[in-house]
Amino acid sequence: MSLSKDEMAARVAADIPDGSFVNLGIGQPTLVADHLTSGSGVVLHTENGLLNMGPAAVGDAIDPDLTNAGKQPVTERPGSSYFSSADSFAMMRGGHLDVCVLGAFQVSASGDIANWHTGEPDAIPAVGGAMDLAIGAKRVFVMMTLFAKDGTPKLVPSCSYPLTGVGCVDRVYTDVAVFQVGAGGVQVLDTFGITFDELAERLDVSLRPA
Amino acid sequence: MSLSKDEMAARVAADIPDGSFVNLGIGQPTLVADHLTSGSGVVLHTENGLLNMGPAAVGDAIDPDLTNAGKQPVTERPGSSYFSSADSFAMMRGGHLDVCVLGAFQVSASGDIANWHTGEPDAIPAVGGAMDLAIGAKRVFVMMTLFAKDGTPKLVPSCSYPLTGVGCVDRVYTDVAVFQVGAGGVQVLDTFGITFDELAERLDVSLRPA
Amino acid sequence: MRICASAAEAVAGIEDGSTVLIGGFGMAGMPVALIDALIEQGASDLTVVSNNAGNGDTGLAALLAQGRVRKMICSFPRQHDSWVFDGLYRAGKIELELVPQGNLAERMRAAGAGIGAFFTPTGVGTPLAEGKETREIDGRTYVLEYPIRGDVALVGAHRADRMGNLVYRKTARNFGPVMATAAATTIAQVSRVVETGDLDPEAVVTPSIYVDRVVAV
Amino acid sequence: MRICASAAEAVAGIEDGSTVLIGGFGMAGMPVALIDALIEQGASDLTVVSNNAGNGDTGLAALLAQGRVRKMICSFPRQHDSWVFDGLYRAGKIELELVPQGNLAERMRAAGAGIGAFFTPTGVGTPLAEGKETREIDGRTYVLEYPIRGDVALVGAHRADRMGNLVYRKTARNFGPVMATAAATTIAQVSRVVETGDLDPEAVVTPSIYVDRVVAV
Repeated sequence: MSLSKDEMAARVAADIPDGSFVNLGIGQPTLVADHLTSGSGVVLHTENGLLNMGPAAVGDAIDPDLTNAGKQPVTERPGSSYFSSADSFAMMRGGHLDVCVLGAFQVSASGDIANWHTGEPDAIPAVGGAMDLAIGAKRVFVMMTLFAKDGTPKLVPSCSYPLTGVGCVDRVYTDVAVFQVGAGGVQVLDTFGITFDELAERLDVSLRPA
Repeated sequence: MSLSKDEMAARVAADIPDGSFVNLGIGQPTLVADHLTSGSGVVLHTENGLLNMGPAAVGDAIDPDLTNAGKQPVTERPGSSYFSSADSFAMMRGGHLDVCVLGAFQVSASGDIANWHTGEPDAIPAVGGAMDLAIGAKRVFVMMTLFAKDGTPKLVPSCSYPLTGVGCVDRVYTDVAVFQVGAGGVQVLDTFGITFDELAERLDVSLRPA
Repeated sequence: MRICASAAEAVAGIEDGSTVLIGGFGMAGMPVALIDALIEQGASDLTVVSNNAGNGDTGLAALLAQGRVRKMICSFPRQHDSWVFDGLYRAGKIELELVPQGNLAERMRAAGAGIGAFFTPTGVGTPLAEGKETREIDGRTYVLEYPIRGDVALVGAHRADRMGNLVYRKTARNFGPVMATAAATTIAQVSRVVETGDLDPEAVVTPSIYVDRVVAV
Repeated sequence: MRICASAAEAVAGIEDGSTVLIGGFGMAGMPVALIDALIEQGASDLTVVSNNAGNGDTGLAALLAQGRVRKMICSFPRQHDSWVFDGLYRAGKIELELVPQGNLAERMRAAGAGIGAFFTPTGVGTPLAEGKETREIDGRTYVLEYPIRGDVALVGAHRADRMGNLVYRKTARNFGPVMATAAATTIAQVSRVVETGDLDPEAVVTPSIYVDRVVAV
């Protein structure tokens, strides 16, 4: 059985080592937070300037001065710290985050990622912190469905969409499989309701078994 | 009559506009602080990380965690702020200080300054923040005697000592005269116990009267 | 440093053609009163540097709607409520320089810190680095980026003292501190001005040297 | 992050040949207990990066006196009480890389911030820029400087919480915050470890992400 979004998030969370400093990209990656146990010691970073972010704020806890990168109200945990955008991106760019989880339109076999622009001529381009996150964290995990709605694979030999970063993705977590990508090629680490051979047939990249 | 060190310091202080942000280099320039009136609103910066430094600390006010750039105990004034060395030198390099007052071995007609190294082969070289101060402040004032003990002038056509900064000095305050230096050449702004013609004779640089 | 009696007084003198840095991440830290005063003040042909390009019909979006901004430099103009910018952009009525958020912050940091240019790994190999100088250093490729200086910065802070020291509140801090260092004139709106000495010197985020005018709103 | 029971535990594992960043400006912010523990620990052939090159016969000077430092990178080795360094230097027994203080701080900032290199105006036209790449940008000349990375940073702070967030005290802050960002392993000595939540999140200077080991002395 392929995984639901929530199951994918749980699968990603299970691979985040205890005590890691982690940035969860906006959109689906945000779900990963729900699957990090309180005892894990994982510390969440939000690039708008907070380390040790807590869960979404509700009711009276909503404070317009305290949001995540998606501009949603959040909370702070004990032991948090606030800093400016310059300091926050220095932290990201400097390689201090252990893991960052991003959504993507496409990931290439060598770990390129495209997640900021569909390339459509009338689209308003917007990049935010995506390029900084893609190249900054020690390990970059991508979380996406493996196939677009029309069935075309999103794990590709080479991205056709405009790139966010080059050779920076380590792992790709999808609804039907988990892949290790990068200079060493693509390895299938796990499958859900699909066989290695079926994957190999539907993808245009060479696969190695785990 | 030529000026004493204290009178030189008073002359420098008189030329610092009210409300300026000022760094006083170690040594003689420190004396300038004694001649800034409390109503002047001048804010002193020390490059080891404090804005709005107060006078030297004495007695019980001495705190090993609160020193100036000369490592002497000082005090803080109300409205001060502490910051790291990286932030402090960003402030200096970014051109935010209005005035910096430095000592010097030599200043050239075009505003080069040499104040960190005599060039002697067995000297231990040490530069500290001198090069950052020389190029950072909006206006750089030098305070020095005009002649060395052996009578050689310290305002020179071109520095023979290793440089601290190029073309960065605006004014030179000495015991016998005040000079404007820089791309426009040397102008004598004030004399003390010496005539313009005597100055012109003893210095190897072209002088313009005020 | 001047404590201003009104936002109008605080933004007086901003000239046509200025580059204006505007703090805020979405609405957090957005100096809305100063932007409203700038709309009243009338300066036009502006280049605006801000992380986003306005929300709804107020604040920065209202400034854009009045056709007063020639060029936006930002990282994320596309938001669910950024229809004013979207319309101008699609109509070819506004220029956009899109900058990755960290490069945007670092380019202003360079302006404030006197750095002439810097090699950053962010954006390498992407369309946002096209045509820019690159260099391999210690086996990694970097792109050369230049400072972004403002004529004016409009910053939303929490408290100021009477010397102009600023503290911020939670994630509303965001771009305020770096913009305050990067502009010739920095104007801060705060919720309250306190007496000099009332802010902890260890906790001041923007030292007074960076602040030219303050208004409590 | 680990709270260590002793300075010896905190410095365990520092290897021969390491680059060690040591905070402090003169004695203010100097992590004396960690340096003493490093002397005991025995690592040698070190490159030490610190603003000064030791005072008197204790701390960094004692480390130098034991011949454990191959190279000093600093801005101001010459002090009235720096006889240990002076002797080693005159005897040709230690290498010195002299760096203007602001470039020293900025090069470590670059290491911590992922900047590959930067153009600085400091030192241009002086012997300390000789042989380095220069470039004119907007009419001003700059010299290209590269990051200084540490294997280890030894930092003297005021308080830590149990997550490793740090605050400093007055001008003892100096190089601690930037060094904490620039080393693979950052070790802080503090006067007291407080409970998580006891430091004001608005006033934390070094966020916990930069700190690996803490010891109260």
